[in-house]
Amino acid sequence: MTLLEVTGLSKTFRKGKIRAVDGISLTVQAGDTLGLVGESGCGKSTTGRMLMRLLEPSAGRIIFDGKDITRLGARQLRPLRRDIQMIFQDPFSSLNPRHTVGEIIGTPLKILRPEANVRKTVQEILERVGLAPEHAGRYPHQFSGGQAQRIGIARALVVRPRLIVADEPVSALDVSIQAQIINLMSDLRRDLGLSYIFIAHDLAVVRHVCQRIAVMYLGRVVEIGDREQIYATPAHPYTSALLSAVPIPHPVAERARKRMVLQGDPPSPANPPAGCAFSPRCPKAASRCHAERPALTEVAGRLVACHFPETA
Amino acid sequence: MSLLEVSGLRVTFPGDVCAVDGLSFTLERGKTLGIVGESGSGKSVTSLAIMGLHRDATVSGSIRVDGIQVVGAPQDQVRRLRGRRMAMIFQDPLSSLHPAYTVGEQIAEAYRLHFGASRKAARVRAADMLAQVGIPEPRRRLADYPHQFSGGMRQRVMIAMALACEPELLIADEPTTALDVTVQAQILELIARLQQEIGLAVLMITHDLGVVARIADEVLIMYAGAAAEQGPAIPVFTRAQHPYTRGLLNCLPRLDGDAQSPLIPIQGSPPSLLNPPAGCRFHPRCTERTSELPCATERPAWRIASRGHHAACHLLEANR
Amino acid sequence: MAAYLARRLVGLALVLLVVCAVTFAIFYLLPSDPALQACGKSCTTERIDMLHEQMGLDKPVWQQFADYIGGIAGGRTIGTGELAVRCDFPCLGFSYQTNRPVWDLLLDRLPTTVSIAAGAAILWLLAGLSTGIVSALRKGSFLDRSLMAATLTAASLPVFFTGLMALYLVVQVAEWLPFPSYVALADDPAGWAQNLILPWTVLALLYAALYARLSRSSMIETLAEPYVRTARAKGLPERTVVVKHGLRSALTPIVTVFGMDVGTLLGGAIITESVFGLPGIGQLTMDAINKSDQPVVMGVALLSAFFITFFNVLVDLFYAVIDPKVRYA
Amino acid sequence: MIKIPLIAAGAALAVGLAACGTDPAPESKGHGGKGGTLTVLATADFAHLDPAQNWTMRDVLFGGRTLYRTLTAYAAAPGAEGTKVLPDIAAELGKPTDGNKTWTYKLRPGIKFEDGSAVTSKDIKYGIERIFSAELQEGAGYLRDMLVGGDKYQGPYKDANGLASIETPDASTIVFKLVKPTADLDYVLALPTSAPVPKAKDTGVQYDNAVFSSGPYKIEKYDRGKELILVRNPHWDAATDPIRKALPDRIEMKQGLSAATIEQRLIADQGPDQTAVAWSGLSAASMPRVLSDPKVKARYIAEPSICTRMLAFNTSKAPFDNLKARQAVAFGLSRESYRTAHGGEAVADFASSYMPPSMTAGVKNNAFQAPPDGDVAKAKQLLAEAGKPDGFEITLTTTSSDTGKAEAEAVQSSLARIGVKVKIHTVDPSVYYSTIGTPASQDELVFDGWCADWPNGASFIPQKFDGRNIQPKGNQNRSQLNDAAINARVDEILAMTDPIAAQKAWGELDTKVVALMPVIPLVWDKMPLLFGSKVTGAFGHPIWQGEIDYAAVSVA
Amino acid sequence: MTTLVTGTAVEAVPTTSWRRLTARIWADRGARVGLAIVVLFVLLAILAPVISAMTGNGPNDFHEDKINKALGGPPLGAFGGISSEHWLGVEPVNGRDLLARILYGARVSLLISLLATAVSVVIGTLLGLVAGFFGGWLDAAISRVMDLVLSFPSLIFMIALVSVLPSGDRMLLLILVIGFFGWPYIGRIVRGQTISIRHREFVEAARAGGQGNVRILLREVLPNLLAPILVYTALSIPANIGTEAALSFLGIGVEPPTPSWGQMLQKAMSWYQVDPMFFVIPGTCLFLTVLAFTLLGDAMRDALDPKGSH
Repeated sequence: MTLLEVTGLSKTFRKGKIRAVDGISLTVQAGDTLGLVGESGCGKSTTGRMLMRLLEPSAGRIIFDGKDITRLGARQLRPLRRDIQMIFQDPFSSLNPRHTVGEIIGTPLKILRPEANVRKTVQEILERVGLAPEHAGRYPHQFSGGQAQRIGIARALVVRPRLIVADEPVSALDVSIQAQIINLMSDLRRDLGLSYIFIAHDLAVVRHVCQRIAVMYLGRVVEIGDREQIYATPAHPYTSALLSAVPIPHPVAERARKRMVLQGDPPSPANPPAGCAFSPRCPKAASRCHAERPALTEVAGRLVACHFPETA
Repeated sequence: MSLLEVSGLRVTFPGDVCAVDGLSFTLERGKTLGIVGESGSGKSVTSLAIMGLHRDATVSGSIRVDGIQVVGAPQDQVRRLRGRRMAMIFQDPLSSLHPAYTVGEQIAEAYRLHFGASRKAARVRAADMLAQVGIPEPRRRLADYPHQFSGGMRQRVMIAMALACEPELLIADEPTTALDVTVQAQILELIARLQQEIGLAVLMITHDLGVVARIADEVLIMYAGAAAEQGPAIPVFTRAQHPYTRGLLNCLPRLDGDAQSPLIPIQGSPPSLLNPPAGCRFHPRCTERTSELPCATERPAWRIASRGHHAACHLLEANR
Repeated sequence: MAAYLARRLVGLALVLLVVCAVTFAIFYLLPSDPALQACGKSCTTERIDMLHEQMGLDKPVWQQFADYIGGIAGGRTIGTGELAVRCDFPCLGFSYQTNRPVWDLLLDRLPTTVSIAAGAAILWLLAGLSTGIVSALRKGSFLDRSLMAATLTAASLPVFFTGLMALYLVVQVAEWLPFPSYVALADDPAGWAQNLILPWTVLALLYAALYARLSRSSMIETLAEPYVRTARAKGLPERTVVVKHGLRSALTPIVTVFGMDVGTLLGGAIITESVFGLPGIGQLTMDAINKSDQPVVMGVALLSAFFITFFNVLVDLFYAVIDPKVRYA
Repeated sequence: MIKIPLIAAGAALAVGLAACGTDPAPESKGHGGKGGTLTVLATADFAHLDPAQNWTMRDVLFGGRTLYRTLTAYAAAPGAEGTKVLPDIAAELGKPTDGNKTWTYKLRPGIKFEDGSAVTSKDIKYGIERIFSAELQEGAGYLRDMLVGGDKYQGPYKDANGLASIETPDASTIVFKLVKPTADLDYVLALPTSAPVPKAKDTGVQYDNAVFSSGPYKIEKYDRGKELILVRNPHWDAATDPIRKALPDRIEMKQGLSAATIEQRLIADQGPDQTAVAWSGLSAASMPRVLSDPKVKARYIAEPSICTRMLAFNTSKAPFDNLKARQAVAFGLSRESYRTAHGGEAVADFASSYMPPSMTAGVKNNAFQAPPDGDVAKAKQLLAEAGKPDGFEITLTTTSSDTGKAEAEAVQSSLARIGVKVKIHTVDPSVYYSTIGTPASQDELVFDGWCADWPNGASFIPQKFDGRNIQPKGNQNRSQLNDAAINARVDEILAMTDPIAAQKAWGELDTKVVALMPVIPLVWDKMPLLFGSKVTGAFGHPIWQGEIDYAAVSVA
Repeated sequence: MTTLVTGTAVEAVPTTSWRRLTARIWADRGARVGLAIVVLFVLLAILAPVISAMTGNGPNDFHEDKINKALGGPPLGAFGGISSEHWLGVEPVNGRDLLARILYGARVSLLISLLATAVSVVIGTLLGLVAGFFGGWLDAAISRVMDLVLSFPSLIFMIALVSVLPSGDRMLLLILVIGFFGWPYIGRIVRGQTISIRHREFVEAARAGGQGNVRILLREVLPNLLAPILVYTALSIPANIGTEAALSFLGIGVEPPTPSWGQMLQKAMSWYQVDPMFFVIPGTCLFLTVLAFTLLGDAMRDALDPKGSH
């Protein structure tokens, strides 16, 4: 069943001068986890916020569960908020320091699920994310980073959403904590039948969480497909470069890898290159790439936006 | 004589926070030592101690750079080492560069100071350095200000600045953490290339085991202000002796592992340095500790696992 | 840069226009009729009407206002008939009290106020900055704590209290200095300084204390910046680190506040002038307000607002010079 | 008259008092000869020097003694002698004919302007015509009402034909045609409005800045608000001037000094300040330092002035429509507290009638006799008689100046003793007179004051107590007393042609008005002045405010 | 007077609970001294009628036997007439008891400055919040107004306004006028803080949790601004005490015979040579109060902003 369908979604800032997200299309099936990967400024967080309707899309359509939610007003959004929730990057910044954990988790519950027994539900959900019920009376600063992120997860889960947009949920955490949260999220998905849109810059993390991966570059999706395909046989040169740039924590294997180091920096959305946005950095770029923007087409079982995709 | 010899280093901040407690290691000329640790493990504190840049903290023990003692030496003596014989680059190149001076000025400054070079010579040197770190149109860009560079380019400027006086030791404190992965790869490559060209010794401080695996000859794993394991990169990664090192390697999501199987996390959180656990500082989170061993009471000493490969763990003693 | 400057100057003009309008509005509400005052004892209705016409008060407010603005821009003729008076650019009208052009009155008083403000500003900058920097560098030391206690005390002393105290102790009891009276710098430089030393000191004491506190915290903040650490890492001598890398950035908030303070002071150091009886803009203001001399009050308000906004623009330009981000924006 | 002087408190709340006019007035010892520079230390600029506009007491004296001569002028002498009006430009006092409706003056020969041209009757006529123009309305306006056709005439700028009721049959004769008979024209012409102004030198409102001298000095430099420098007018001939001695060669007035500075400098008496005089009266706060040091006290004069300070009841409404209530308050009030707040005994004497002795030929009229601290018992009894044994609540208008507030507090505090609650209403000095001059909104009690324009009841009683002069705006009869008997008597006295008889009659009328108690006489002002040790011949002139007479002062 | 407050941008430091905050403030010796002085003056102000009844001297009672009328009214006796009856001496000219006037004056000075602060804090917080939170044209408009008010020569306008407006209730007028010219300072601080908080993730989280704008402003944003607002409030009270005193000093304070410290100083100015105690006493009270509030404010700021001076 298609839970979420996005077509031609765009977001421009400064009166259209900056195209942060430029016409992307995605679908998420019920129970699916979609990884949205890319470097900073590629538009992945903006996309996540548009799906949450925290940002107004400039163009395109978002259909959730068969209903067009692109232009819902504040009041109509309420029922939607119950279905789609969000987990944020910085566990401390996302928890209001002036509220207790109980208030933080209880507030959306009171608003979105007024029928629930707040106290009991909050305690249950705290236990579910691995915290103690008595933690409800404490303030965020009394928790470690990993615990705080668990509170953030509890807040998202308490209204029983069907889809969770997780924006870099582990990148602010210490290495030894990341795995705890990744495992927790995996467990919850399995137990509660959730769908995720998992936004991350770290390909290694995404690989552990998501079944489908979308790689973004400068506001567009350049490759989207199943995990195995993307990681084993990346078709877009940018996907390959990304993969090769992530070091493997094994000296022998790492030093033996054939590496593809990209030149230059990711371009600015205020001043995008002509043709394929990746062309100035692309080792395979031909003259066509500088002139013509490639469309997202199916290559070897996944969609790729490249004139010369790798077809291994 | 090693280029850098650190022994029994202890750094204490006001309020009795002991950020580094009895750390010893050496770094040979032309080699790379990777110091790995999570936030609060004391790795950055160590690097600042080597540079003699702590102002509020009490530093004790011994740090010798090419035989010259840094700890307790007169400020002026340490200052002459800084920039000239050892240089440092930082995590956030934007805030580490002065926003109001051109990069040319900032690169030339140290060169003029340490070599007594003329303004003009220093300018030429600065342009050379920019070219060397791969910044296009170096002459023109000398007059630019830091905010006019991209993140990766800024870090290159930092490196140019650090290397302008041909130091023997480069301390890189999380030089790629603030950068995108593709840019990180460029910077790591640049550092590796420059190291080869000048015979530089690099002290790479990072939380990323992958980065260390890529460029380090030696690895030092730090946990809560103390060394957990140290040795040449290959044995440390492939035959990790300390439960913390093993835990780190196991909990890391990686591109080459099994995507289906769950990660094995280290339980709990890193301890507070204000009130660190007694005995082995890792013992509250250690899954391998046993009640027979004095994990909770006694600080483990260095034990040799193999040639040059040490770990500070009671288990090692027991297994012997 | 030029466009930026132009935009700022237009903004300045707009602010002055609003200040003008508000002052006008305030005095339009004034219960007293300036014509009634000018009319004298044996005043009849016809005479009042005549005076109204002569003073332009019979016109609707908006037209009076427009005339006024027009006068500033290009001068105007006030009054009608044979006795009409030409008021040249920048025409701020004539004082009801003395019939002199307001602009002349302002120019007359300005040297006094500028003397007070400039002397005090130099004093407080020197004292405040050096205290603040020394304190920041010796943060937490006994010296720092004593200096900060002293500045806290000085910052809590109102000028009229310290002023009276100084007059009483220095002039009355000790007789070290004569009672201040303004002497023009050109006439007698030594006398000028001798007469102003007390007002300078009293005014500077308060500001120096505030600036010491400000520069201390600003300096401490800058010295904690990563780029200062970078400068140290380069092996630069501490003096270079503090002055070239630290102070330069630490000055920014100080310059902001300095611009505001000097601008405000040039509009009349009202309290200081009234304590020491110095005939500056502030005294002129008080006199004019007490005598409902509307054109003079308008003139003073405009002049003060001009100084405040002008110095704001100066500060912004200064930023453009020292901060490349602004310069290249 | 009264510009700023009385209640309105400019920077220089001046004012002197009225001691018994028969006492020999204090005077600085010795006489310097001709020469030297006299310095005058002033807080502010003149309101006006232009004779058409000059109507502020001290300014009137200064202008008339230095820069211009008038048809008549007061003798340069202290005490009662100084209240005598003498011919100045005129060779002798006016000759009234036609039942005092036509007055003829012959001019003294040899009087010249600063450029050497002769002063003619036309110049005097022109000077008087100027006061009819709309632009120059601030000066004494008596002639506007007295001269025939004055109600129509628009001044020389609009009507070049001039005013027909001033005739100049020849260059040395001037004739005034009046609407009503008057005995006081010699006094009226002693006001600056009769100073000659040559038409060629008239610059309208700007004449203020460049008065063309007919007096012993001329303007060398006038930087308004900063300084005025007067030097000798070479064309002035002492032989033609029986009044002005004009001893200093140069008079420098420094303006814009603070009162504190002036007082400090004069007390210190150093260097050039030894030849300086104060323009403004001493502030109360300086009194202790002056009076407690004999050396300083020797350089201090406090000359009675022609000014009376009063507290006016609003007789048009309750409770002060009741005579007993007025008398109760008059006796309940501590004039002692009031005077202390006003500056103490050094600056004011208790007033025992409305007109000060200088207006009644030096004889003090003891019409009002209440103890300085009041008579609480008598006041309470009067209150009971008024049917208000428990007192009442009223509002008092005062200026928002320091002294104004202190005075009001003194009234408030002393009336509280008899159960009269006073609410203080402060008004900005600039709008004080327009506020209390509007009967419709007048409070029950207002501070009032009067300085006569000439030493004769005609310049006091009609303005203050004639009920027919009550105006809806700009009212001077602040008590709003409208008593038919008083009004009728005013007309009778004004019609008298014998000045001596008239003066006596005014004095008697003063006593009658006191019996009605529309206004409490508070104090007669004295002007406390300090001068340097090398200033000689300084005395306070009894007309105007007791300011130092610049016709006689000299420096040693 | 304004410089005291500018430049004290206090970060909203979230990781501190109120209890820990008060503990940290209490640990500062300066803060304890400041608090003691503030409490003392507030108590004295409240107890003014009681103390005045105890000494038997009302604030408006004349004691003409205590002054030398022959010399124009300086107090009799040394140190401004300090005696067992008049602990702080008497006022020249009318001999009113200085202690009683100081106490009643404390009421006026404290009340005006506290309420004026309240006025500017309320207006400033409200407009700053709205400007910072909604941004766009609303922000632009409010920010321009703030710039404008700040470019006004405030002292001149305060004097002009108070002297021009009908003198109904001077106290209310002073409160409103001082309050009005103070709000942009806090408005700017609140606006800046709101902008930084608006971009914090917990605001997005609240919106994702279904909260509306008003609720987010009041429940999520405002509580995080309390710390800087409090610090600003504490630091602007002394500034307003100074302003009130300055206005009274320039002669446009409350109506007589109501005493205020600034008014006493104004009267004292002409008497300073003869009766220095008359200015020393109210001046010292003013100084102590300003100092006390500054100490408190400083301690609060330091407690909230660890990178400050500690």
